[in-house]
Amino acid sequence: MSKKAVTLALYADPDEAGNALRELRDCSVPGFKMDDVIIKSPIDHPELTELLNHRPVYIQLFTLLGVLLGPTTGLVLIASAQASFIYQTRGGRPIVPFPPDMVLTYELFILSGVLMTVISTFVAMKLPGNRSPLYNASVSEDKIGILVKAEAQNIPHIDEILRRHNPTEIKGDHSR
Amino acid sequence: MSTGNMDRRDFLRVLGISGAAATLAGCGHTSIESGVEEVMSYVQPQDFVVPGIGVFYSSTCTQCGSGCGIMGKVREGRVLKLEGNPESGISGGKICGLGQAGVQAHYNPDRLHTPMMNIEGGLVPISWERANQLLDEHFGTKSSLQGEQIAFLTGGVSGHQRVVLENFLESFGSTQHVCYDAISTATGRAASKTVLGAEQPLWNFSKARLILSFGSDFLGNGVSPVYMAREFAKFRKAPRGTLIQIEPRMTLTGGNADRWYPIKPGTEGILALGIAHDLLQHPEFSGKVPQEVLDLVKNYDRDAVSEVTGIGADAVRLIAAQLWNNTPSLVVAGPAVEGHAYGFSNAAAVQLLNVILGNRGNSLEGQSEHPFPQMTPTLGSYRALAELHKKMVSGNCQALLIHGTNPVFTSPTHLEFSEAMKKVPFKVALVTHIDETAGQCDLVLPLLSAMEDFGTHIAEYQPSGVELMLQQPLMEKLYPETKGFGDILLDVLKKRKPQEYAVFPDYYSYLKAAVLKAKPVFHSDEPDEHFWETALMNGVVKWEGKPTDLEAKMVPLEVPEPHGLTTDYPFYFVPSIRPDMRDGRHAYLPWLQESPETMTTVVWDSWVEIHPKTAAQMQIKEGDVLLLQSATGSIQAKAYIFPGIQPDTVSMPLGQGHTQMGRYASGVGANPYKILDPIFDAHTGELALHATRVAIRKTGENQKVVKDEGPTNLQNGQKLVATLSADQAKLAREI
Amino acid sequence: MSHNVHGHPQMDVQVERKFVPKVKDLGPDVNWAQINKDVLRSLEKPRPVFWIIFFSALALFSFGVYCEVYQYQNGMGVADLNNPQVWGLYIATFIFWIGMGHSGTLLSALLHIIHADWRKPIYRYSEAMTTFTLLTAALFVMVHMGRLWEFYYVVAYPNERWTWPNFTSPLVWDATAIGTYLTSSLLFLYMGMIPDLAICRDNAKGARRALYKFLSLGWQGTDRQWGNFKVAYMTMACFLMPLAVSVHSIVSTDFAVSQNPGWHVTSFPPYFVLGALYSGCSGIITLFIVLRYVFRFEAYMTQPILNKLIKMTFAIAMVWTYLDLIEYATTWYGSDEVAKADLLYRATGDYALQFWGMIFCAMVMPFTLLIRYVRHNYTVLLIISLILNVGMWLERFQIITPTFAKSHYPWTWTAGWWPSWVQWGIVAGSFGWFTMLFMLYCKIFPSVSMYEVKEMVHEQNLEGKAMAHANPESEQAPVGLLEGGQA
Amino acid sequence: MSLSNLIQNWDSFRKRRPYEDQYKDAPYKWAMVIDLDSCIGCNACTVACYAENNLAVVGKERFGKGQAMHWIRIERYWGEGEALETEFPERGAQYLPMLCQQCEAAPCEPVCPVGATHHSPDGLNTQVYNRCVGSRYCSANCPYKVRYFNWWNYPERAWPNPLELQLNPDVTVRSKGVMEKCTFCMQRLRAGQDKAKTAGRLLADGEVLTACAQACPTSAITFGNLADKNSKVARMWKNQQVDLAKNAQDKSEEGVRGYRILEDLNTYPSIVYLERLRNFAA
Repeated sequence: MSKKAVTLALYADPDEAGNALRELRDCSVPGFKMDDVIIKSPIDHPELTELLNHRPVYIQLFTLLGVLLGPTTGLVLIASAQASFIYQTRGGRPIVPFPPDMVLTYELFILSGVLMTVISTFVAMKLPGNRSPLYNASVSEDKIGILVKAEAQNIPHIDEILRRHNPTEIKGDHSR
Repeated sequence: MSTGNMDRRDFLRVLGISGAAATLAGCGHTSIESGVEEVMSYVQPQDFVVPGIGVFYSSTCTQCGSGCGIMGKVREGRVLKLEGNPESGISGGKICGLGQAGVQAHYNPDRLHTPMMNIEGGLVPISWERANQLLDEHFGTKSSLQGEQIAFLTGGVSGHQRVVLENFLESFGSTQHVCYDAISTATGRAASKTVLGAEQPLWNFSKARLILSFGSDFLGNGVSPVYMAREFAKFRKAPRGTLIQIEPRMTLTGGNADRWYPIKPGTEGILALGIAHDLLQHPEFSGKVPQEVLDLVKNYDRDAVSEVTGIGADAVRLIAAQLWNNTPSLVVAGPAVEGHAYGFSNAAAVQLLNVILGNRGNSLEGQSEHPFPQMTPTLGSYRALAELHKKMVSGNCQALLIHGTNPVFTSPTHLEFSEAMKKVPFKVALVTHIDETAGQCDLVLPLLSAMEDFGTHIAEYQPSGVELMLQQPLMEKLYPETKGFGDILLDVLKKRKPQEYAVFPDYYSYLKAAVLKAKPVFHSDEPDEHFWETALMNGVVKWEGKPTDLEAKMVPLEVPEPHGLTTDYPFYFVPSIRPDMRDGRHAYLPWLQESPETMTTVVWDSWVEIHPKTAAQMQIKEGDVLLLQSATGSIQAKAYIFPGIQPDTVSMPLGQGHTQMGRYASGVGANPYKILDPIFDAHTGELALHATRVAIRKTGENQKVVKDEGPTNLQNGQKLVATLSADQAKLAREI
Repeated sequence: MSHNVHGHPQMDVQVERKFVPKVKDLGPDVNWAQINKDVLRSLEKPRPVFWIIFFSALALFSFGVYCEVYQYQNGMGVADLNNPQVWGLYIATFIFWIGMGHSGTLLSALLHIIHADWRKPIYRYSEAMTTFTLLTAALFVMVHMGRLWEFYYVVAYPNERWTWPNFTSPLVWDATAIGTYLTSSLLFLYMGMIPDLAICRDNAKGARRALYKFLSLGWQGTDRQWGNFKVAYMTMACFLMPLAVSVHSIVSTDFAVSQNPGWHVTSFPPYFVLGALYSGCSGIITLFIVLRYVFRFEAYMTQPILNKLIKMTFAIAMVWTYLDLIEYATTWYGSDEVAKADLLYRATGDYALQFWGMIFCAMVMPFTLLIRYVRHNYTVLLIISLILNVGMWLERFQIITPTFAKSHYPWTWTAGWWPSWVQWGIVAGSFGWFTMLFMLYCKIFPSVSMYEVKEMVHEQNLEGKAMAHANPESEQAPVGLLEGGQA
Repeated sequence: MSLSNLIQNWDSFRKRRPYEDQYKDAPYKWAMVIDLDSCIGCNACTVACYAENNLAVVGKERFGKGQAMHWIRIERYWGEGEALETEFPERGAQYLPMLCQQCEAAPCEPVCPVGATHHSPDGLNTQVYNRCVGSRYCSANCPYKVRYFNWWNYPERAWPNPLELQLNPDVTVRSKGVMEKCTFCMQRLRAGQDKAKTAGRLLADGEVLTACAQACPTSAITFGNLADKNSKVARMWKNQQVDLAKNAQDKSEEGVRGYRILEDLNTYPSIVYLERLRNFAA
């Protein structure tokens, strides 16, 4: 493998960015794949993300895991705690009563669902993490950044494609 | 130990025994028993002391004169709780709230620790040396006091304390044992004596089918409330007896009545005669009733009686019919009947009903004869205080000893007792805590509490035979400077009459010798030690006796109408006696202050009871501070709306309004004694407690009445206290 | 610098159809950089009134702390609580705060799920409100406890004595539900804030930058991050909806499962949830007006959004009113004499003033929201939103105090029981505590979601373009925006 | 371990109480009968309880605030309805000693967040002071309002020296912030049970009494072991046709006067009251 390099183009107009992406997709730069393109934007642009290859999201699987395991474990723990705490006879109610335990199980169902979602999201988003050196603060303001990773020798070619769609700026880190 | 050259007859007199033959026994005592303090580790405890285990010791309750046998739970050397002593025929293992609070009298934070002396108008602590010196000066061998110059003012005293006390007085040639009781029943006793032949006959609740009570609160604060309550409970079992109560203000007993009638204060005698009038209509009486009596009741037909008493004519008929149909019955009279200018006649008229109904020998019998006349309780009266007062004012009284009574607090304003106290050069109070009277004395001696002292007691009311009740210390004394009542008197006596008393190192040995001396009276042939130990263990020595016959007679009497209400004083004033506070001597016990007075549920206070109708007319709300003005004086208290009171009557509980009785009593409520008018029973000279008339004025202030009940005292449809008609109950089948 | 002027419409639109111009929630063509600038400015330079509010709140809070310390030292007796009146203002105010906490997250989640975009400028502070009201409510659990120092007994933690909390107690359900709700709400708030924290990070300096850097976790807005973010955010919203409903239902079981008259009511859970939404919504209106003024958010907190908020509040108020009246009706029609007596007592007894005060504030006052003048005059609206919440507080007082004053047992009824100054002090302190925390939050974190406002502007523009394309002759007249009054 | 416990004893954990013959095999089930026809309202029980159980005297101000600590109180009613029917209480007052009813299905128990109040095997509703966090939910849910909260640090002022020497060492002195209530003199029961156990027998009827029952001058309070069919208390319950596990009693026999207070709330109290009697012919 030859040396990889990165270039970042900033666009003010999402349509232009879209066009740039389309052209990148259709281009035939050797060794370049759409997987190497990363969009950085101040808001979610589903219409741009569509242009990249399908990037699946697995979070809900973890959520499912959470809502299955959390309440089951919780219910078993609660019921065993009730059974072990020998003086639990209260108000004539059964020692392991269903309605209260269901209430608690329900809350645990939600809590574990939420927690699993959050944890898996952070994992999926690779957060916390470091920003790439080519990060530009304007992508959190109003610009759309297209970050392309490619063989160093292909960078000029890619830069050219990117430049064709009126970027406000193109920055490259060719050191890598 | 030997008798020396002591005269045997003297000795028996000394011990309060007459007619019993005995030889002297040794007066040994252990260091624990005689109160010599020793610090012992619980690692190697004394006999009967098991750390962590409570042991019960028998004793006698001294909170009132009923003489209930009690047991003190003692653990790690301190008394924790009192229970009734099942050995005692009076308490039968039961105890009242007042008795329970005895431990608080003992542990009271306001107990007197040291002797005190009045120096320039204030009491200051002194040493026992100084106190003894003062006692010696006045009562020692060099004393010049003689005869009536010395007086001993007490509340009810019985047993050997009374013997020692009177021997003490006798050594001066004085017989001035003045016994004062602010809620004295002297008038009632006198009337009972006249009509029934006994001051206090035995009430056989078990034989009675119906009790008609004229203002007698026998369950709350009569002669022996715990015993009466026990008997009353049996009375209520199958076949259930009926209680009819007639009184101006509902007492605790009235609250238990099957039928309660409010009556205009002072007209009870008239009602009694009205009932008698109705009863004597029965042909069974023809020719058997003295003409005077018939003449007497002649004018008291139902309508006339109804008009005076406020009790409907139908009610009079009904009561008479009930009495007639439920024989034997029992008619009793209480303070509400006695406390009038003609209280004697009033009470006698009530007692007359017993005679007419033939209750004598059934529900009424005489108490058994008494083997120890010297030890019977002295019963207080107001008259005794009034007579003492005269002597004090005239300067005849040079030395006054006071014990177990608080006349400065309980005497009415018009007696000016405090002023009279100033005329007595030497006043000694023997007390466990400073009260208003002790505060005005020259020397105040700290007594052992009832839980620390020895003593013997004999109750006024002896349900069967006679019980000699023993009081023994339940623990070591709390304060080294305190001394037993008997010991103090004995010490003086030892100096004055060494040949008679020097043989007794202390009151304990005196008491033991005396009780052992009485052994033959109890027909015991046990060894002395065994007899004594058993007596202490049981807390009571019983003398078998039989009820005696009563000599009842129908006495003609005159019962005037009470003096009416005037525009200046438009209300009858009825002081009520709380079962726990009595005349106020127990106000320093926090449990009793916090225990709600049952009828009103008020705590820590005084209040004025007003009927709702009257209150509505006068626009008085609960908590309005009222000024009660009598011809004698005025006091303030909060209004409490109370349905159980005759509408022309206002009532206030006695016992509160202390100014100098420790942290729990001082400054609580007001003292109704201070507005009582100078009205006295014509026959006995007793202060008429219920004869005062008052005016009520709103002060405009309203304060919260601190009480247990909430904004409602009705059940509001909840089944809380359900009531069943007695004829539907199947008590005989119950367990 | 605008990037959405050019370009082509993305949507296929049927040409024949005529579009009526829709009321726009935001003004046309809000500049994205300006959004950043406006919001970031709120972190730096609010109006001076901010400091007045903050320090007044701090003073109130300090007094509350004093009262609590006094109570802690001397015992609960200083609150004048007594045998039947065991709860007093503490539990009443606890429910009040829990209720306040409902609208924020619930509305945010609900509106997010149904893609109601107008939530975007106002959801952030609403969620923050939820978090802080929950923290305030949690304070009352502590304040109320007789032995505060043993509070952890309520938590299920393994210990050598094998003691556990009592899982049958509604208080434990409460603790669990509130714990879950607080955790989830906080995560929801935080999750939604990450892109904005990145913006702050990119613009801040010094210590603040370090803080934002730490909190933004290195967010760079990549497509992968956005993709996961959107899914996760929606998933969480789906959890939070039922959670919020369950929380206040569970709070209502504190009362509904008990024996007391006036509490033993089947309709309590929905009644509580609606009451919570009601007070929460009016709380959001209050804060809307305050924030709009204090942080100069006029461009984002617009009249059309406020109008929607008000409409929703009114609707909720009406449902709540219905549930309240139906509760009375069933009690009245039922045969539980004690409950009936209790109801009568509420309306005619010692607390009649509070009862009718509640009826007036919470049932009658919402009708003023129908008046256009009220909706547009922010001062009046502020006062009315506060009155609604006073009404809701009175409602909670109504639930607690009269029931204790007249329950099953006549002997222990109380007449005219009134809380002591300590209770009032702590209640006042709680308002100080909440306001202080909330103001502090708004000063430190962006209280308007920048990225979502951008999304909104983006979509609004797309829509505008589509409309212009479909209906070229109509002018893009942003109707709603022009009526916006100034606070 | 706990899971196997759960599975093995599942049936017993799912049992709802009270049920018929619940205490058939139990050695003890403490219960009471209070005869309202015998109760004279004298307050002896109240003071006995103060003495036995270290109840704090709270003083006038605090009593006035409703912060009294009487585990047993004598209530005095004038009528059954909402207004006095007669001008005067012609049939006397209605006294009611009210103490913890030791309900079998106690409303206070399930609501305690920490399980400080629970049911003991001998049928007592017990309060664990050092577990209590003071949420007062039990008191809020007690229909009889017989639970008393330590609003203040009562020991500070209730027993000035040397009153503290009276304190019963067998009973905890409660500090501020905990709930307390009638225990049926558990310390006495405990000591008695231990003694009996050492001797290898069960407590005899009447061997241990509560302080109130022991003091009561009219013996209106009968205390005993309901599990023992021959105890006086059990015979009285049977005689009065009161069944522990029923919330509506069979009143078929004439003259039966046993009832339990607020029974319709399904609390299954352990105290039976006997209706007060009045001779209405008088």
